Amino acid sequence: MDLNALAFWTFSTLAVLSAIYVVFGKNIVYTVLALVSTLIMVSGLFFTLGAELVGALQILIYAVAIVVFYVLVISTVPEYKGKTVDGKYMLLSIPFGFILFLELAYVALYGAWQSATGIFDERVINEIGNSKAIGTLLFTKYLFPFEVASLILLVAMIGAIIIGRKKEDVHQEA
Amino acid sequence: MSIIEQLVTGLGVPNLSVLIPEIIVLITAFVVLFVELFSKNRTLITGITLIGLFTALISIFTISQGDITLYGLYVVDSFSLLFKLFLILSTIFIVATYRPYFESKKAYFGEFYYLTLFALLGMMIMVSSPNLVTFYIGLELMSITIYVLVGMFRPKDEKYKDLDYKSKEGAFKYLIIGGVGTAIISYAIALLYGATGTFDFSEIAKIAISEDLSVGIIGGLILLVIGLALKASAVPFHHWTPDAYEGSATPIMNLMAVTAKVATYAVILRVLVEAFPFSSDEWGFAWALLAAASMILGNFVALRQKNVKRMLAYSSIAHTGYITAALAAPTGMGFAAFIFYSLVYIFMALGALVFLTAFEKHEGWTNHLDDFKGLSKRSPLMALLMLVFMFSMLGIPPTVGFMGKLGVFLALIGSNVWWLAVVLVVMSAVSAGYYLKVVSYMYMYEPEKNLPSFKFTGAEKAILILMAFIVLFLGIYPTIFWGVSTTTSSMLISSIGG
Amino acid sequence: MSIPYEYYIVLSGLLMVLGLIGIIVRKNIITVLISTELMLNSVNIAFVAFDMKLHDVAGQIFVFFILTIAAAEAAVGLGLIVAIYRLKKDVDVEKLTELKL
Amino acid sequence: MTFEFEPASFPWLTISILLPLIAAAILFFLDKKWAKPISIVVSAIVFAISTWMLFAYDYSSYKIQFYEKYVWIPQFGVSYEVGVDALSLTMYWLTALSFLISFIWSTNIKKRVKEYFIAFLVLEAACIGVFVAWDLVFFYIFWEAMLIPMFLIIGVWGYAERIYAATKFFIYTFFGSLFLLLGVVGLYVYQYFHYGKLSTSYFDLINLNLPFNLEIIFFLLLALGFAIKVPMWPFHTWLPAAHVQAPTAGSVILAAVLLKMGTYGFVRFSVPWFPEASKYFMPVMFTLGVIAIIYTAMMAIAQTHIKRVIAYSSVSHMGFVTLGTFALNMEGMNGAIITMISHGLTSAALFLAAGWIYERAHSYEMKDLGGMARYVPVFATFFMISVMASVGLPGLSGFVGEFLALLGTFKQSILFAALAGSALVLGAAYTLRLYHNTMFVEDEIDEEKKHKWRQLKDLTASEFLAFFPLIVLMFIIGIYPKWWIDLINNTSAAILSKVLGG
Amino acid sequence: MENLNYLWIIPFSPLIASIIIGIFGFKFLKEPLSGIVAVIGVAISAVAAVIGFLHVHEHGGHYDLKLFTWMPLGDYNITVSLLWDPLSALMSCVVTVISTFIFIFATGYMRGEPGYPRFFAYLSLFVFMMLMLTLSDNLVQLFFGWEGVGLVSYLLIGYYHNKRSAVNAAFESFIVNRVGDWSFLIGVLLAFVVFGTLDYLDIFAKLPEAGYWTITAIALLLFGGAVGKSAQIPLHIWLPNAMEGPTPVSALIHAATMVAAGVYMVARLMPIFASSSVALDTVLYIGTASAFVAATIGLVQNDIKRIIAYSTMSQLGYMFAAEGLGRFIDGMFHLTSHATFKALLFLAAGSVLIGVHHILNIWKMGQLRKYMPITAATFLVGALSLAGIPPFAGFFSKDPIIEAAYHINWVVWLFLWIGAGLTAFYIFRLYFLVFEDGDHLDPHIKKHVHESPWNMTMPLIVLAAATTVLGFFREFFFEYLRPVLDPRAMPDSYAPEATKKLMEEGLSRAEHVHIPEDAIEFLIESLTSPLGILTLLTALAGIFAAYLIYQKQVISYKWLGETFRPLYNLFYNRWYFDHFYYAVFVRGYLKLSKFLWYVGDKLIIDGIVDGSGKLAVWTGHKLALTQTGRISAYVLQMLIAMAIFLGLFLLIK
Repeated sequence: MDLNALAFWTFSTLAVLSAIYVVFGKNIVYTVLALVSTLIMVSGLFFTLGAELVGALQILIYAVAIVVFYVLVISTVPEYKGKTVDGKYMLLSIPFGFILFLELAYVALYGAWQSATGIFDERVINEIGNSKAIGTLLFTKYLFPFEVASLILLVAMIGAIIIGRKKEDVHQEA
Repeated sequence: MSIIEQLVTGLGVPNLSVLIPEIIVLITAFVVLFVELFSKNRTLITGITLIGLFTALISIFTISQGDITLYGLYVVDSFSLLFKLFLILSTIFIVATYRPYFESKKAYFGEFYYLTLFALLGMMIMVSSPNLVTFYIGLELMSITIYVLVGMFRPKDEKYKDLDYKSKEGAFKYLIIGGVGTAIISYAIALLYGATGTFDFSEIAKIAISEDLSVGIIGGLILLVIGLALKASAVPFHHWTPDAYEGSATPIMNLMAVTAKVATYAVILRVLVEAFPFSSDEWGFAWALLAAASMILGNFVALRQKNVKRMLAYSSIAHTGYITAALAAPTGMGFAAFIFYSLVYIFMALGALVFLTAFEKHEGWTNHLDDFKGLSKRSPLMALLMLVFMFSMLGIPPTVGFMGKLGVFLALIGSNVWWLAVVLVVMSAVSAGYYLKVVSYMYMYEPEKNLPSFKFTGAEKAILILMAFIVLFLGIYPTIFWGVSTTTSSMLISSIGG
Repeated sequence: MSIPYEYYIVLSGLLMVLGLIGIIVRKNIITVLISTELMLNSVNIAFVAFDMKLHDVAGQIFVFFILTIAAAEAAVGLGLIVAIYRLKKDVDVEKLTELKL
Repeated sequence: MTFEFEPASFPWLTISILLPLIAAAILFFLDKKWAKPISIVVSAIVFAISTWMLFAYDYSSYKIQFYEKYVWIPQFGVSYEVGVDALSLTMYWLTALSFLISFIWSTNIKKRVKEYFIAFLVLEAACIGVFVAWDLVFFYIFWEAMLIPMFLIIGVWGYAERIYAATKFFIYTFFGSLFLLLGVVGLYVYQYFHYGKLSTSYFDLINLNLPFNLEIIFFLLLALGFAIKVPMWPFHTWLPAAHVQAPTAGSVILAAVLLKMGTYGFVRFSVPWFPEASKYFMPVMFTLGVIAIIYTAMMAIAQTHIKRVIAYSSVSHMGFVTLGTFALNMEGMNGAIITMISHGLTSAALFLAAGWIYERAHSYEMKDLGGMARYVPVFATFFMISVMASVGLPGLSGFVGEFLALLGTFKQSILFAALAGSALVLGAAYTLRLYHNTMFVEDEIDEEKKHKWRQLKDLTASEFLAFFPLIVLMFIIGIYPKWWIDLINNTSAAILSKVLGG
Repeated sequence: MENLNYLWIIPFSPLIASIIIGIFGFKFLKEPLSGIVAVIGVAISAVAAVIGFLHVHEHGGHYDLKLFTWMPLGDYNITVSLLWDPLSALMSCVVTVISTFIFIFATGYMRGEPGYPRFFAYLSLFVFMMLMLTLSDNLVQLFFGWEGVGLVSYLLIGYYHNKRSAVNAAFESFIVNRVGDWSFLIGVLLAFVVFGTLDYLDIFAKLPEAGYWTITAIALLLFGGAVGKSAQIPLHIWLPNAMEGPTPVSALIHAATMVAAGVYMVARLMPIFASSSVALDTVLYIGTASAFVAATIGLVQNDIKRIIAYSTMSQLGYMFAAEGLGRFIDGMFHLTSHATFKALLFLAAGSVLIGVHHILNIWKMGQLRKYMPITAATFLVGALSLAGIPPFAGFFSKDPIIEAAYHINWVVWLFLWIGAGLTAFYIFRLYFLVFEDGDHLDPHIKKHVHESPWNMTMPLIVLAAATTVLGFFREFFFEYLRPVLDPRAMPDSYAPEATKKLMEEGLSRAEHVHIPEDAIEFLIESLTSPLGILTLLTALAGIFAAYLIYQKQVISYKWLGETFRPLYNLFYNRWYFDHFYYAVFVRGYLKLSKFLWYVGDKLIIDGIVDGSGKLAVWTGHKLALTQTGRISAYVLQMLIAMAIFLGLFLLIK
């Protein structure tokens, strides 16, 4: 078993375990931490795969920025008292989830995935580096979606502000 | 020359002339955003928005030559222009009803205007996508904006506190289920990407050929269909629809149920036809199942609703069924029927919902059926218009609803999908149960509640009269619309593999 | 490479399903929202794995967009949660059932 | 089958469809006092046109006359296509007459007068359209459009359970119509695939050589739509409900015109389009027809509500039309058409009578009535003549059609004709019972009522004006049916040409 | 043949009178002008009929006047036309002449009635209808008249429509008649299908083409109509109840003319009936049974008009029996004489009723001869005629039937013979109770009883005179009717050779019977032959028995009633026909209808219809349960749907 495989199994096992805690865990703060753990494990997988930029972003945006949001919200919302998991929904969701997983796994394993049709083979990546390749493409071909994505963030920001703000701010006619 | 340079030089400059409508909408949105920051003049904001939309509307006619631009990520063709035209048009009508409604509920926010414009922009991007990335990003811009729009309905008055809460609940449900949908669509895109190595529709089309469809493509296609069904609120992925619709402010429901929905229909057609033209057996059957389920559930559940708003939400689910049923017949006729029905759906749904918007302004109006009692006496013109919309949604000639269903019938029977046609027939008959209820409450009961006398703004009246006129006119003379739909559908087909 | 890329896809599917199950079984709406993050995130693995297999970077760019959207959704969702909490003083998913039938 | 056309020198038919619509639109903006005069004038003009056409129609050969055709939706090959043959013409004329009479009769509508007349005018246009349209989509549009005003007429101006009745009427007939649409679309598609022709014209769709199994399917689809409209047993239950609840003029139109649409459909479409299937289903249709005749006669006699009796009697009479139509011979077809006309007259008259009684006595229940005859002799006489025409007394219109229909049936099946003949007895039983319990046995009513009856005014001028033409026509048809038979003979032959020829 | 076109006056003169009275009667003519118009109308018709009658007598042959085509039926045209031949001429004369007198009587009888013009409008209309029936040359016009007289009969029975009993009787008469008409109409249809024509003469010509059983079927179906119209068993129950109508109506419609229409029809279609022995037998047995049953019922009735009504039914039975025996001319002769004396009896009864203010029960009358001598005398003439006492018409027309029956079928004879005795008994029972001793009259009424005015007595006298002399025209009748009712004397234009052969075969049953046609000869023969004496003695015995029981009261009728209690009950309850019919066809039908309405229409059919509506709403409620409001449930459903959906498509692949 080479290092790569070891990394995969480690990261993936940990990711799944933390994900399971995210789904079933009791303590909400730990849940968020488990999410962070999952995200970090996933980013570890990215690194294993050689996608350093995405891996880094994953940790930066996700594991830090977004999780901070959550922590903030959790801190404003007093600790949740009820049961964390609803048993009667587990009854159906787990078997069917399992079936769906089997189906997805079947698709994943038997899908005739294309390989090596792109231009960024190892030689190219080695030459210019993953980050540069992504950056170039992102700011040329995918510039338009990127701009739209910024719009999305703008909208989300405005939305979060409007929805989250206190009542008194409803403005009057000038 | 490095690879990067090779990449960049091949791209060229974007052809901005075909993007004028989008640019105008975007600029208007930002103008409103900034004006809203400094001025609270509501007339000004409404005015700017409407002027911007009108300009965008007119600018569509300036585009005589379509193009694929933005490095192949954006397509402007007759299909997208047609839908953009109607999306902008319907947005104009919806925006025109914002102010009186929100003022009456004391929930006015300038943000509604530019968020609506952002949503519109998302839809416009969506219908112009030749590529899964554009499609995805447009869809998400629209979705996320609408989550916000639904959730930001916050009447100042204490007596509307439940509306406030309901809007939050609706928005949250929509957000979660929409998020699931987004995840499913992302996953589908991932699978398709893995199976074809590209995001472009035309490239995917070359690989996704029916005879040897790989498991990966099937999985991706079906997940994509599921995701789209979720966004278009087809049963069994419809659950957010009634709740989000009911929770949102009625003009926002209008935006969701009419504009966003039609944009979703358009994108469904575009994705499936352009990306999977040769696997229509699969998605045709998938949509047949979804359509049947939508018709059945939508109509049956609508039958028990007492709240007209919620009834219309279920009715919109049923209409998703009627419209997507045309996809079960993946032929030129089916697509034409799909386009036609999508377009005319705008008018009847808009009419019915603007009607609700106009009435909901009044104190004590709860959209309950009882409020409709004796409406024909208290407001004869409005009742008559609503009657037209109801019969149109029911599909009775000489309203355009009939023409829509006729097209679907033709398509289905032409493709030998008799069973779905029969389901459609039976469910149409079932739907009579609730549409007629509205009419009979308006016309056949005496007024029960003493609501204050109704006042309507000129815009509301004008919109309703216009919509009713269009519904009747197209019902009697659908020729032009059919012509447009048929041409568009044939152009859509001809672009396959091109 | 000893680990086939398919394994990554399977892993992504597993995380996806876990996220789904999370949405279903969780009673706290914050964790429901967290589960959607999990779902969205799982797709990233697939994209990156496919990218590596295809020798392309478009998938990784897509991951950017997914990240953006996840962030946006989280922002809006958390805003909603705060608003709901303010109105209801509760974050139990069972209390979130005024709109039904 | 090839058709000959005689284009209209002037668009009379278009005008008769548009005139009521225009009048309705104008009325919308006028004061309600104009409603009745305008409606009467408009319907009188339409009636005049139709009567003129009745005489101008050249019945010496089978030609579609007063024919107009304009392209409408070229994408589907739909066109605006109107014209008449004798069947259309008589139905059109009957429609025009019924509406004129309804308008003249509707004097004491108090509620929403303007809307009432608007609804009727729209209904008139739709009904005329159904009978003169030759393009299937066009036909279907009228066929369905007619539901809207009728729904409102029953629902708004009806009696206590009007909403239930109106909804039931609407959904039931709508349900059937959709299957009709399915059938029509199916035929259209078949035509497209096998002949490469995009057309919804009657004249194209009639020439499809369908395989037998498809004929059966399409026949059934269309028949469901028509059977509900007729209504045939067992699809009849909407009719009593609708009739009982509808206002008088609504009942008149319902009975005189709307019911004819179903039978018109059978005659116009089912028989010539599906000759083999018609033959195949003849026993079934006969059975249903005979059940309709006998069973609904029994239903009618079990009723105490006078309108319900008349409603059931309509179903019973429609049984004769069914028999005549599916006898698939000239006598039967002529009989079916004449019965349609005659039933239009008699049922209209009977409903007018019922309405008249209600307006005076404020009840439709037999137990509240009785003993009026002495005080209102003219009405009693008219009512009696209508009753007698309804029970098929020779010399009045009812007999002609029933005789021919029975003769046609007899040629196909003695048993069914013999059973159908029982209507002679059963029909007389319930109709006379109706008459007796409303008009006779004065001794059994109390003084108070007698006093009330004594105050009764006989038919007023407008009521007389509405009633009298019906009575005269009953006599005209009954005494000199030759004219009518000559009129429709070639049309019947044309309708049957495929059945008899093939 | 010279021009007989004036014949159209015969039916249309009463029609015009009827229309005039109908339109102007209430406002302008009123009483008595309406009556006068009616009398004039029918009198003109009578004069024309008699002229035409004499014309036929002189020239013979038949004359077919086609008025207009009623309806084209493929190659055949149903026409409205007048067929003037001896048979129709005779019937027209009977109808119009007797009508004239009854009309005159009615102007007196109906005095002061509120619906006076209406009455005469109906009555004139009746004459028109009856003449349409009589003069028709085809089955459809016959049916028109047939139904038309039924309608007028219905209207007139229900003339006193304020009375429930009258209305019910009218209803009953119409319905029962319609049962007959049902059969008749089917017969007409069958005839058309078989022969392709409905004109009598064409049918007669084509008769040999049809098979025996076809002809039998046609004959029987048509006879079904006659059974209804002529009140024969089993469709007889309406006739006694029809007496609810005014007495002139009973005289005209329910005694003299309309009820005889069945007899006329059978004679009219003699070639059809004669071609089938089964049909003739049926006619014979039904006639005989009716004759006997009606006579027995007549024995014990107490209503003056009902007794005469049963006697009418009984006499019609004799006529049918005569026709069934193959002696059609006898039947028609009896029809004529019966029309005369039965009209007389009814009118006399009407006169009595006017005198006693409409008391119908014979047990409440008595000694009326003192007050109403003319009425009593004329009634006596009628009664004697009915009983078959020479020299009155009834003797010459009824006794030959009984004698002929003896030669052809002794069972029939037995019943007819007993019937004759019973007839004599019950009519004299009536006579004695009403006019002679048996003083039960209410003293209040007694004060006012007086003879009727001239316009009522005059018809009585004329009819009595006619009754007295008519019998002696027996031979004239035979000679007159022979060309249409005797195949051997028929002209070829009436029935071709082959048809004649068929008829002769059928009529062979009567060939060996020789009864003198000359009245005097017949009188002598019947007074000398044992059979004739037996018949006559029977009648006399009946009269004598009535005298003993009801005049002298030597034998107590109460004792008789007690002794023969079951028989009495049977007769008194009209052999339970009415009970049976009421139970089965009236109440049973009504109950079944109501049951069907509740179960069939409301429960099952409407249950399915409304049930599907309710089911839809129920489904809606159930399906709405999926919308629980909780996100978990929504996503769970989506998860399940996804799993199934994806699985489905992966499996398909």
